[in-house]
Amino acid sequence: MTAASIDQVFVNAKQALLSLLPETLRPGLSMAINAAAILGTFALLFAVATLLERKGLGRIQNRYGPNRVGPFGVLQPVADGLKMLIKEDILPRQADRVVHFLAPIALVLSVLLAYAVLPFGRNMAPIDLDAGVLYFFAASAATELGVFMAGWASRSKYSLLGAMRGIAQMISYELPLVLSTLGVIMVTGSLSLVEIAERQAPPAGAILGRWFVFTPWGLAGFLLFMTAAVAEANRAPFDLPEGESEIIAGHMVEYSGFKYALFFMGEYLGMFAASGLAITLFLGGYHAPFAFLGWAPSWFWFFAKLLALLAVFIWLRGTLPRLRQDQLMNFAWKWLLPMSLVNLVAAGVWSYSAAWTLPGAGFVRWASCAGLLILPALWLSRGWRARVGPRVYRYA
Amino acid sequence: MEPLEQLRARAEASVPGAVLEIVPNACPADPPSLRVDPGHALAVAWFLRDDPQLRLDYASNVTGVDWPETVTKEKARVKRMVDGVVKEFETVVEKRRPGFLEAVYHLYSMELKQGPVILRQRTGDRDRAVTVASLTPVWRGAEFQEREIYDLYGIRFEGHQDLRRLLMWEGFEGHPMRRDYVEPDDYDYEPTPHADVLEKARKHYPAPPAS
Amino acid sequence: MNPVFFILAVVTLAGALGAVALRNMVHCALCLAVTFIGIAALFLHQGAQFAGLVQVLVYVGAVAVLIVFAILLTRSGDARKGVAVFSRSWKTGLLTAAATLATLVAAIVNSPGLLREAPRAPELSVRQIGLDLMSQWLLPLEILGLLLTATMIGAVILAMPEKPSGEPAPGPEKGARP
Amino acid sequence: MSVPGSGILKGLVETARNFAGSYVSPERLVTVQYPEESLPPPENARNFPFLVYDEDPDKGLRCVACKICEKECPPQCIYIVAERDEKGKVLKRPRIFDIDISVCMNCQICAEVCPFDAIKMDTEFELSRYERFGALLLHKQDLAKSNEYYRRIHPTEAAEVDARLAEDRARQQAKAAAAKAAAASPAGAPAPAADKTP
Amino acid sequence: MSAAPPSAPLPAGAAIDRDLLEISLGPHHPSTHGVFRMDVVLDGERVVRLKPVFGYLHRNHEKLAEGMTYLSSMPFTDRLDYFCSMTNNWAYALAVEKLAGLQVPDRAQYIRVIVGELTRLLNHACLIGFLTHDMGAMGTPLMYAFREREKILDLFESLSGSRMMCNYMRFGGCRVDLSPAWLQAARKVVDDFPRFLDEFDALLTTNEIVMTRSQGVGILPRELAINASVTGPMLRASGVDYDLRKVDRYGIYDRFDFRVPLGEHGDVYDRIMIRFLEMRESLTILRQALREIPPGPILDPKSKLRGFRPRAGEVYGRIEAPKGELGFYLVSDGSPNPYRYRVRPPSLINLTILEDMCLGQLVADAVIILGSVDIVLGEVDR
Amino acid sequence: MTPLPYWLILSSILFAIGLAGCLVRRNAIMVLIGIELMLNAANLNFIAFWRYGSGAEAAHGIMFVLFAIAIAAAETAVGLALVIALYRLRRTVQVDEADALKADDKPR
Repeated sequence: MTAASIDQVFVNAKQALLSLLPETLRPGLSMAINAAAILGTFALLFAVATLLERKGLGRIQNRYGPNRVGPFGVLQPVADGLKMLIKEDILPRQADRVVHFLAPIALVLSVLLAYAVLPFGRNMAPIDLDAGVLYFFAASAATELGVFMAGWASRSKYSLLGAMRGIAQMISYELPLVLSTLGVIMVTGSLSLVEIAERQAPPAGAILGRWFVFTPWGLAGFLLFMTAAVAEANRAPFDLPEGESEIIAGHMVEYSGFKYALFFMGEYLGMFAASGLAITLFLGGYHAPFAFLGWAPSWFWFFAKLLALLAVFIWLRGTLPRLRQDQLMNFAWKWLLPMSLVNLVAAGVWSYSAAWTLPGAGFVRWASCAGLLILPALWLSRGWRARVGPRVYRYA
Repeated sequence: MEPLEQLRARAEASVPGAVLEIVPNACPADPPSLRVDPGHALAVAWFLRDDPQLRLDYASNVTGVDWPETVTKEKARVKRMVDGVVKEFETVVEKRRPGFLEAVYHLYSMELKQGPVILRQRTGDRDRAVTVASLTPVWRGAEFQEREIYDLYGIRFEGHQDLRRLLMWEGFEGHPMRRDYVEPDDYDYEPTPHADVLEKARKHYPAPPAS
Repeated sequence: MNPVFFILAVVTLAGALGAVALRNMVHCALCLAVTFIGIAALFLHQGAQFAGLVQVLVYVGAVAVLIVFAILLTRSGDARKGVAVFSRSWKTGLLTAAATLATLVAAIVNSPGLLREAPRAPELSVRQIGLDLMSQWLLPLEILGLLLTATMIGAVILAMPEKPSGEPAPGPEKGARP
Repeated sequence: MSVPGSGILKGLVETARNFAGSYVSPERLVTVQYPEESLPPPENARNFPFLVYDEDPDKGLRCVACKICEKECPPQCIYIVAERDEKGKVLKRPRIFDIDISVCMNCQICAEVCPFDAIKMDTEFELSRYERFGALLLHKQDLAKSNEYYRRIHPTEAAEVDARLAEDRARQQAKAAAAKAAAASPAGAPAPAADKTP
Repeated sequence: MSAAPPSAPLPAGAAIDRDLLEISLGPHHPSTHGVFRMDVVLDGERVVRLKPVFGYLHRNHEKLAEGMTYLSSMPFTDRLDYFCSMTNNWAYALAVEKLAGLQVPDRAQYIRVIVGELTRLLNHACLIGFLTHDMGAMGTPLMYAFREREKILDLFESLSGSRMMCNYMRFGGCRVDLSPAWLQAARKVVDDFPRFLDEFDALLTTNEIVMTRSQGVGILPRELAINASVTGPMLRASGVDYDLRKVDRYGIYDRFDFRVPLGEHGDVYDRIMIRFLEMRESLTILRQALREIPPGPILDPKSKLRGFRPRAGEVYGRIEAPKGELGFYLVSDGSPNPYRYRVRPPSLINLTILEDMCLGQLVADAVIILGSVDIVLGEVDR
Repeated sequence: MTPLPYWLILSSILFAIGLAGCLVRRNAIMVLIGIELMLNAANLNFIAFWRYGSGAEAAHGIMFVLFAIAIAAAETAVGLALVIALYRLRRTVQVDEADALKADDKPR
């Protein structure tokens, strides 16, 4: 088998399966296969991720993590899943039954829908939508409603507080999330994720791929995107809707058993989806980092990058405390949003200065772009820096 | 720190009408204490806190002590005329000390790093006249401790803005730290090998439970 | 009639009915979201992909959530027993709506010119829309931008507490260095 | 003022170091995988009390049923009834010696106050039982452990105790011998109460 | 227990008709450090009233102690602040020694200082861990603190036989003498500890999120701190120089060279940092003590285990426990049992001004303010 | 393919429902919901006419919808801000209770 055939093994398998069927059924079945593949892959990845997270957090905290079920604890997700399944499903007496039931479904569904446009490998985007990025944000916009439904329907003060926090946070971070992707869209001139990924292919003969993260605006955009994505996914340090130490589990406090597992799954799937988008937009999509590594299949690179970003998520969670609600809002509106707008300008400067041919133009281009980003960043944080800082203590 | 005698004199001078009594302490490790009548306690407390030489700004420990009524029998020699002759008799005299409750304040000064001055307030008896002055307006730190005394001893603190039970629950009857407090018979049987528990269970239930 | 259209129409109308008729306002808002999604799906069904996605993004992602937020903030989420949900003049309102509906339907049914075959579905790329927006529709776009800015400022001022000085200052400001 | 974000980066480096360190340095990963491995208890470790006997598990108990430990036990978990002979005279050994270790709080005060070195602290801690009541009430026969066992778990302490006891015994024997000698020379002197409880 | 309506009125400025939310944080709440309840009234997320409710762990330790001998109370003091049993023992022993006029030999004094400062180390490290856990740090600092605490507990176990319930001190000295091997192990722990502190430092003290969360939050002004009898690191974080180790010079603390760090702002960050710096000072004390510890007896020969009857009178003995001033007030009538036995628990009294610190802050702040007070419910409820 | 009148009737019904909701409910937020429904009905018409009309390549219909959506979002934001301001003032959002122009005719 050649490298190319391994690369396309899933695509070919699907084609082979489809060719067995009459022509009329093929589009529908193709969709079904795609959906099943996404569901299977990411449900498995969810299981793996919970294990990795617990193991990783354990090691960060100098613990072993789960190591009792199966060799090295690899069957822990199975045990967890079984536990979740056989746990009693508790419905508070005052709860709004229908909404309480629908909330986790709405959440998971809307997150799952977003996967439809992600290119997991070469020719492996379920739908190559012309407005892929727009679709992605549109599909994941409904998660807010899921969180609200859960928080409101439980009729608990804690969950209501969690829902309020969740909605406020998700609305606030949606804007920088979308705006930070605009730079890429501007430079590529396309909303199609497949096209964006293709634009970052390593050019023939070059060693390094042309990932957008290697440009100053791309790096800034990536960091801004990831920050906003962490907040959108309700992960530490922005896990206020859960706020374990303050409002216990926020909107999920009245959920148990499988519904709770669905929320968990929604959180992880959201995290994967955001990571997948970040990979496609900034980290070269399914392309290998170096041209000489191109022999490995494209989907391998996609999932390798996904796991790497997952590790970053876990790492952040293991390190950082949580922000407070007002600080979170201030950060989103007073720093992240202006910075993503500034980043748009930087991306513009970068793409217009591509035509410069003067000697040293490369350096000037870099410096101007970086300056355009760093100075506003410092300026925007001046108020915070005046208020907060390390202190010197005196002794009696 | 000035001597307690002098302190007492100054306090009495500055708070008209206050009568302070020095209560001796049998243990030489700690100084004797000042007893102040509840009527003037607050004024004396303000004086103790704000006097520039004392500055007792820190009420470290506030606690109650229960002194039930005691009857001590003492042998005494009594001279009596018997048949025109003075004779000495040995008799047993019963001394009755009425019971009272006491609130004890250990005061220190953080400003001048001195102390302690021990302030005591006594109630009239243990049933009805159980009110003393709250010193929480002077020392905020006494707030919870006075509540605790109220809870456990039943001393009422006049002037405390939030006098509720602290450790026991609302609706609890009695004051468990009093020396004559008897545990209510709300015994809940649990099979246990512990002998006194079994004994209690036997007393509590008409028929001893099978264990 | 296309079955897809039929299903979507039923979902949309059911959602709309729920949105205006249910007692519990949170249910109304959620039904409204269903309507929005249904309409977006109808847009997609018509081939207006971009408009459909924008519909979801703006209506479901923002408007529905805003409404939900407003319901929570004004504490009108719990339908209290005995409090009238419908206004005193509800009969008049219903009659007006019915009359409007009748007029519109009559007009539609009596317009035979509408019964025409749909042309071939147009191939309208996002790029095309973008270019149009930036050339032909530039002035409206700019005006819209201005309007949105004004709206944002207006909404912030409207929703701002009247006496910001009377409120307890939030933590960080209070803890500024002396 | 450092660059904003540097503190977060420093923290991230620290956790990364700990993450990697937990694989290489045993000092970081202090967890003991308990049922498979367990740390030996230190010599001073104390858990629940036991009764020391010499030679015979019943007759050789050092306990004389003086009830000092019963009185001093803070949670009152010791229950002693002294043995009596047929005439009702108290014998110096316990008929019943129960310790409810579900109540015992491992404070070692019984062992400390015992003037006869009869009660000592065990290091055994795997005492979970399936039955909640009764199973944790240990009786005299459960509590009796040999002096050899004591020497094994607390070697230093046991050596001290043995030396002290040996000394006591020697003194008593000397005393007894002296008394016997005294009794032998003048006639009719009563035997001194050599082993009266202090 | 039914939630009785708090009788205290709402603070001024909080109109009743505003949409207030009354929630009960606790008694089963992840960050109330035990069974502790805060009756909180929120306006949005802002605290407008907060009443601490406790007593869930009340076992009337004081009453129990009145019914048993002086020695029998010693193991119960372990259970007060179960993080710091050594200092609890010390405070009780100190009070009884004052009452009975016992002299503690030099070596025992050194041992007490060593175990006491080790206790301070583990308490402060764990508290910072718990506090950052309340901030949402997923327990990572807590686990690091527990890792170090484990080493100190190993020392305690090999010394006293128990890890947490040490029951180590006796009236007039200590129970067991420490061996050269123990001293060696203690030196190693003390020498390794700064590395952990540096780790903590890198992880927390300049972390932007920690600073943003804790600076300017829960400010306790100096005057209020004194007036409310706040003691310990919390008091010193408000800038009051009052450390009983310096003020009372109990034990042999006048022989050691150490400094008392003072805060300026009195906020949560200062409380974290004061504890950091106190740990460093404790290490210098420990180094000196481990270097200078003399040989000799560890128990006053006059001390009696059985039949201990101190003279009549009353004393108040206090020490600087890690959480603040821990005092024991004893009234003796000359019998084997104390007539009155009172614990002055620093945790409880430091809670007095919890509401003052939390008013106007967000609920997330209330949680970390509570964390920064450093309470242990075993001591609050007794 | 569904004929155009179906689309128009659908949008008419939607419009009528919205209008009814607007007129019948007391709560100001419900009035806003009704307005949203009417706006959506109009959008549906725009798309339908664009799809069935001539010159579908010109994308005018889509443009109308996009602008309408943007304006509707703005309208919602302002409307809800008004509702919240009203609620602050009167502690009610019932439109028939907020019938005076001055604030102080009712106790807060």
